Amino acid sequence: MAWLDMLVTASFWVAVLRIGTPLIFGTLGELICERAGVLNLGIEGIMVAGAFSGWLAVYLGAPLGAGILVAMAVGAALGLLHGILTVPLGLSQHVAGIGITLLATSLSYYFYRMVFPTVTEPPRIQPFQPLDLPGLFAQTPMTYLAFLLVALTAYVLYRTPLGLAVRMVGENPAAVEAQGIDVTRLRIGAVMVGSSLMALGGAFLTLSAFNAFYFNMINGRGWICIALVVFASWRPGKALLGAVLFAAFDAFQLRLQQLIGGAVPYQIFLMAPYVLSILALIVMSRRAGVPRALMIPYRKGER
Amino acid sequence: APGAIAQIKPVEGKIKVAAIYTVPVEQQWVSRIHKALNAAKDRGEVEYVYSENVTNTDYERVMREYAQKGNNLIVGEVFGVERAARKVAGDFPGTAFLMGSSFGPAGKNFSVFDNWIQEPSFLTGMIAGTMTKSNVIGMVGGYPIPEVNRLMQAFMDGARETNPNVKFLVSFIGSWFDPPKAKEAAFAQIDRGADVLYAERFGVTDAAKEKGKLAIGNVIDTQAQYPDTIVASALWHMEPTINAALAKVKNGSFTAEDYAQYSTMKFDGASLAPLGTFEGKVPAEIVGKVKAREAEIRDGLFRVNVNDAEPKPTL
Amino acid sequence: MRLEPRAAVPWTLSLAAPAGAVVVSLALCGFLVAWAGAPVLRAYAQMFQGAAGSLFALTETLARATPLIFTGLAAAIAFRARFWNIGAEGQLYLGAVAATVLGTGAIGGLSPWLMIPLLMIGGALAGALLLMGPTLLKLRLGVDEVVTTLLLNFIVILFVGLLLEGPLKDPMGLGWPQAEPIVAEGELPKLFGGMRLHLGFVIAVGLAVVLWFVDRRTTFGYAARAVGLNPQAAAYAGIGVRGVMFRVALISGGLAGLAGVSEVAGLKGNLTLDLSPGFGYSGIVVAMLAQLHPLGVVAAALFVAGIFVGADAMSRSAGVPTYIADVIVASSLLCMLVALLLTRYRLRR
Amino acid sequence: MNQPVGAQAEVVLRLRGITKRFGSLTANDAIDLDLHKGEVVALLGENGAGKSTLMSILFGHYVADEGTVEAFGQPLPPGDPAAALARGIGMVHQHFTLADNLTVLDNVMLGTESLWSWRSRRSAGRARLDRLAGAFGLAVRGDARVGDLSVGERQRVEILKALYRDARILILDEPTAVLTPQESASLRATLGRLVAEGLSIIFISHKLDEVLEIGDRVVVLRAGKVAGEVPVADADRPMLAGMMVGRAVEQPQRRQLSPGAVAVGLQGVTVLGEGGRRRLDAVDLDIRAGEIVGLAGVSGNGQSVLSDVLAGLITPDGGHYRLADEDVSRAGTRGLVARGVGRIPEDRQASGVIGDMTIPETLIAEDFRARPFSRFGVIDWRAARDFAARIVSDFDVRTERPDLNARLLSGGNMQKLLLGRALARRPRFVLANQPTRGLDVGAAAYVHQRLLAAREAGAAILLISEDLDEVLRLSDRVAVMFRGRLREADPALGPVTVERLGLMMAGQGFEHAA
Ligand SMILES: Nc1ncnc2c1ncn2[C@@H]1O[C@H](COP(=O)(O)OP(=O)(O)OP(=O)(O)O)[C@@H](O)[C@H]1O
Ligand SMILES: Nc1ncnc2c1ncn2[C@@H]1O[C@H](COP(=O)(O)OP(=O)(O)OP(=O)(O)O)[C@@H](O)[C@H]1O
Ligand SMILES: [Mg+2]
Ligand SMILES: [Mg+2]
Repeated sequence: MAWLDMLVTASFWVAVLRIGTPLIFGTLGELICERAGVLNLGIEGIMVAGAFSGWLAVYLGAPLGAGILVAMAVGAALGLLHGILTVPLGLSQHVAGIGITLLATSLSYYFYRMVFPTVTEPPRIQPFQPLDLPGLFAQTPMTYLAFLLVALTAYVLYRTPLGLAVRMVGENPAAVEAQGIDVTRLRIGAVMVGSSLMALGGAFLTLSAFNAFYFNMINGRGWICIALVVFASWRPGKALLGAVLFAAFDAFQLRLQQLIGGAVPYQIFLMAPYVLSILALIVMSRRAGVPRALMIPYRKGER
Repeated sequence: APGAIAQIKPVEGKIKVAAIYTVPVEQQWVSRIHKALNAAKDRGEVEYVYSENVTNTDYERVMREYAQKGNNLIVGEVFGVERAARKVAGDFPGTAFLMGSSFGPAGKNFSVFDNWIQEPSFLTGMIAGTMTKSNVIGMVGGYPIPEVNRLMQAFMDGARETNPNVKFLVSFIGSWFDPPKAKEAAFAQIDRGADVLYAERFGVTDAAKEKGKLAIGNVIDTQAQYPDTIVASALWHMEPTINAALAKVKNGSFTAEDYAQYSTMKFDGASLAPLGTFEGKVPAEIVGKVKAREAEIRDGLFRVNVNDAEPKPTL
Repeated sequence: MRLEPRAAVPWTLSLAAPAGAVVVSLALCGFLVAWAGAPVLRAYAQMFQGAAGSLFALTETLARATPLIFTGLAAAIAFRARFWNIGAEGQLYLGAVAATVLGTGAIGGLSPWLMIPLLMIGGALAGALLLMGPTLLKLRLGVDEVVTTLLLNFIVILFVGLLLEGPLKDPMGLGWPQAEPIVAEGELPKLFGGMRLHLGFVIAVGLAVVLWFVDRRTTFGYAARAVGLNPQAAAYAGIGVRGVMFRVALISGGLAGLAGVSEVAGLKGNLTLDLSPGFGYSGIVVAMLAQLHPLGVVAAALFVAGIFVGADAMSRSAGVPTYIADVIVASSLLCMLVALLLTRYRLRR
Repeated sequence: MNQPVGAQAEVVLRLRGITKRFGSLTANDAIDLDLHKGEVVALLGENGAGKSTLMSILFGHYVADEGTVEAFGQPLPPGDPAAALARGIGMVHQHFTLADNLTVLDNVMLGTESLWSWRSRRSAGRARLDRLAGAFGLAVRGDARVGDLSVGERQRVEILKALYRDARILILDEPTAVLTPQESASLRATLGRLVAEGLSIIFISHKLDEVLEIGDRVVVLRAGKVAGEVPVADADRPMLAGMMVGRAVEQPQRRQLSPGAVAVGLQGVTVLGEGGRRRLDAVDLDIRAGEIVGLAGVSGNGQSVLSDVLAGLITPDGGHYRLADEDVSRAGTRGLVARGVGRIPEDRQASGVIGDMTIPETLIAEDFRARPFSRFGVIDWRAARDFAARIVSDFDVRTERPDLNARLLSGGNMQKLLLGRALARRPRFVLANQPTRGLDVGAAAYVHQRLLAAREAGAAILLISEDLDEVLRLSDRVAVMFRGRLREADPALGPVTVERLGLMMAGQGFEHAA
């Protein structure tokens, strides 16, 4: 079977990891926010802003590493905004998130047009290059970073006092306050960190997967990450699995199109990752993992 | 409507031109219109304003707003709003409309154009056919719309002419704006043996470059950025179309017409990009053949077949 | 600094706060406008002109608000019962597909009095049917509906693309992925000659009033609210939580489907892949801005549409990049959220 | 304990002039309070008197509008729980502040290590937890998920949280409201040990016997003010009740009645749980008209399941549930309500009121589909408001406005609301599950009075309660549940006493059952 052969080639799995990298960043970021009890629908826009700002910094002469830091800082700033709106002010996390997505996206485009009023094709930078390693390891440094961050996040969440506090504040903020930890700061901090990871996911697309910033280039990846967090039952390890699985579906459909392309409309292939994700969700999800206090605002001194 | 013009009259001084694009001006297709209008503006012939990324839901309103403001010529692309656009033109008889459209001209003031660059696409196909060693050519597109299909089909015809054994891979990524995804699709085709890629979308050339394969450009020439990758490109030039329309607006003779011919090689609306860095790398024999075909096309002796059907993979 | 609930909301404040939100937002965006070199105050005057300065502008605002009212109601009704339907976008498209299937000549010879209701019912059913999947998955297997409805949006858009390149493709469309136009009898009549505003707006507002009545005055509305506010207590009191959820989902999906019918039969005339620039998602914003109140949805939709249409026109008049419109909408939205909060709470210390 | 602590003992906590306003309401009005080393101060007051508010200010959850708090001679910064914890103040909140999905150890260790430390010293933490648990008789497994624990065990975790941090001052806000008598007794023993270690304790409770047993001094709050202060040695129940309520509280008396026909009958009712476990095991029970049957049992032995069956939430897997002669096993909640069953749920916040609905809205939840509340699916809000006004006045619900959101009512008033909802229809059968949990003496007496009145009006009543005094005082007959089975305490075998019930609850008399 040709398609089985395909699944065992190294280049397929290289592609899977590459396609999965932005999803890993985004899913991890969203997971951290949600673990702290804050749904962040700003993810799509934060990824745009990360893609744009990181790329712009490099375009203006900063080294690639600095581009990453700029993207993270922009992500953290947007996270701060989302955090202020949803944590101390306790505004609807849905609207604030969608508002942030709209704001971050349109601001990125506006800035882009102000900085490049007359270009007729997207300016380019020199992006990260894949390392010259054999097999699966021919990836850019950012993919390694993504995997590192999964391990780091898992470690922090499950092995450190800070992680315990984050998990607890997503379960019962009153319990956190009763133990002398400031709920507002903790949640805002988690949202900022999570948002900066989302921005990294966006920056991967402009600094690593591609070399230019393009309108609409996030193309729904942020929303996928939201779904992946649920799929992962809010666990970092499973988030990695989910992102890789989704990427594998995607890489697979791109190759399947070549294999049996003519007979089947291409939309069927493009649907595959979404359909399979829903099926996977049905098979493995119970709502068990959902943080109890997710989407429930906590205002100190109110009941 | 205060600023609106009652009927088409000769324009004194600068022509006021407004353009409405449904995508950002970086998009290859729209960038050619934008470039031609900017050139006219730089020559001092026109005042040029534009709105980009206008959704089709808003398109009609934007047309009306520009018409009401007294613009002489409105340029754009109405593939998603054909009927509404013609109605707007009917409501503003004094404004000239020049719109990218699949359909014909309408009324007294609604002219159309389209990127009929299948001719150079055919020629790039001829080159691609000889440059492939694996006899597999990959093509990555956004959506299989006629504007895309037509060029891909011509390209395939051209390739088959120089290499009857060539096979094609085709993918559509379901988006106009996802270079990383286009790149992945191209990688997938390279994995399947493609060594020449038809770069309908941004991102494909990057995959070719990264893997040391070749690419064929479309609409714009990006060889400067990819000197070792882009062999040839089929270019579209909007200047002949725009200039013809501007001249008619200027002297008041603008009517409903089809400007398609101005996008052909004969009118310099389309061209094969110079081989540039690949000068000498493409076999001289084939260069000769391409030159000959090009001359035949210009002289009207050879007609590239127009086929709007969705291209299918042949491997 | 702390927030403290207000005992009563002075009416001056409930007027001043939204106005203040718009002013603050415009002031913030003023920096961006000035950066582009446009005179800020003139630009904002043009913005007002563009949103409501003429019959044309006003009808455009109302026309753009129409689908937002439908999707806003769809979200509001579902969210009230704590059913997180994020799939209005997909339901909108499927509603439009139903209208296209029924309204492009398959059924002929009906008067508009029959044809229009037929399309509406068909579209509503299609939207409702689409939401059944996630609803049943949630009720039977406990599968999170946020994810299923969200992912279905992507699937539906691809499915529509498939239809538009296949069975629904307009043979006269020169190969473009678009459907045949809705027959004349199925078109929603325009409300003013030469303007795009159509009957869909009246229907949307009418439905908002009906839903408001349902919500406040009917046993079903009561049950749905009870289920949303405390499912456990509702169940204890004898309200069938699943049944209520199921019916709420039907209505929500139906409303989103109607948005598709309204756009296709009222505004665009035929189904294309870009029928909706995210109306399904904006509907969520509209609903939450309205605090899930059906009449509030109308106001919120008008607000969002007015800001967008006005700012969009301003970008052209003032020569500011087009993207300013979305920036102003987003910042107004966030400011408005904060302002509404400050009508309910006061800041202390 | 109960030894008056000399005035010479060090003052560890000094509250001066604490005033706290919520909008127009003054919850605490210039309150002064001292706590000495090794002293147990019992804080008493009606529901809503301001006890929890005062403690929340002391601990830093709320910021007082006026007044100061001093701990160990140093002023305490307002609104800063971390500072209070650092000074050795531990608080056990009225509503548990635990995360159900995490383990006991997680809940206890949270916040005890620097947030920036790179690893959590869990084995040291576990050892310390085990040591404390052993020393104070608070047995609980560190790795257990809190959600799997019984209420009593959670209470222990809350206390361990404070002890783990070396609390010198312990505040317990109604720690025994949800405990069984046995659990309460063991808690009191633990507190004794703590005081012996030199801790000072503020103890809030509505159970006056408890207060008299463990308090050294009683401080009574009324409407936000200190209404009085007495050494326990000088206090007795009626006196404390009078100080709290401002008038004498009369305990309603049960009159002798001759019961009528069997109104409710359970025959062999069985409910299966996961893995075929019998959550209810062939329960037989008859209740006659005009009779109150009390049901006691350690929580987790099936009272809740039985209550769910009787309320129509669960259809039994076997056996019959009859009202008069009709089998209503499958009637469902709505069917039971229609047949005249009045139900008072165990957890009034979760299954009783719909907190964000107004009082009239919450009150019609059971019969909004019927006249007079609706016709043809349209609700008549005037009828609902009239009904609510009647309930509010008949059942003495204290509320600022009749259209307040139910959430804003105090627990006692919420309970009266639910009582009104259940009794207004003059039900044949009343299912009252923990009807006075957390209520002050006045409110509890009122609930008792209404239940007795329903009995006299001929209703059959099942009273499920963990308060054995209540059970004995109100019931004509008493039954006990143990591991899903139900046994009546046979009066022929001698008087039914708390001790006898306690033994039955521990399983005595259930051995040879099928
Ligand atoms: N967060 C709050 N917002 C508004 N009002 C509050 C708040 N907390 C308490 N109150 C008010 O403070 C008063 C006192 O409440 P508190 O909880 O202190 O009573 P309590 O004495 O603890 O009652 P109980 O015995 O029932 O626990 C209440 O009447 C209530 O109106
Ligand atoms: N958010 C709030 N705003 C205003 N008043 C409140 C609020 N929450 C509670 N209250 C008031 O607090 C008082 C007591 O509330 P509380 O919840 O302490 O009652 P409770 O009797 O202690 O409940 P329980 O018996 O379940 O412990 C009531 O008078 C109520 O009106
Ligand atoms: Mg209290
Ligand atoms: Mg209480």
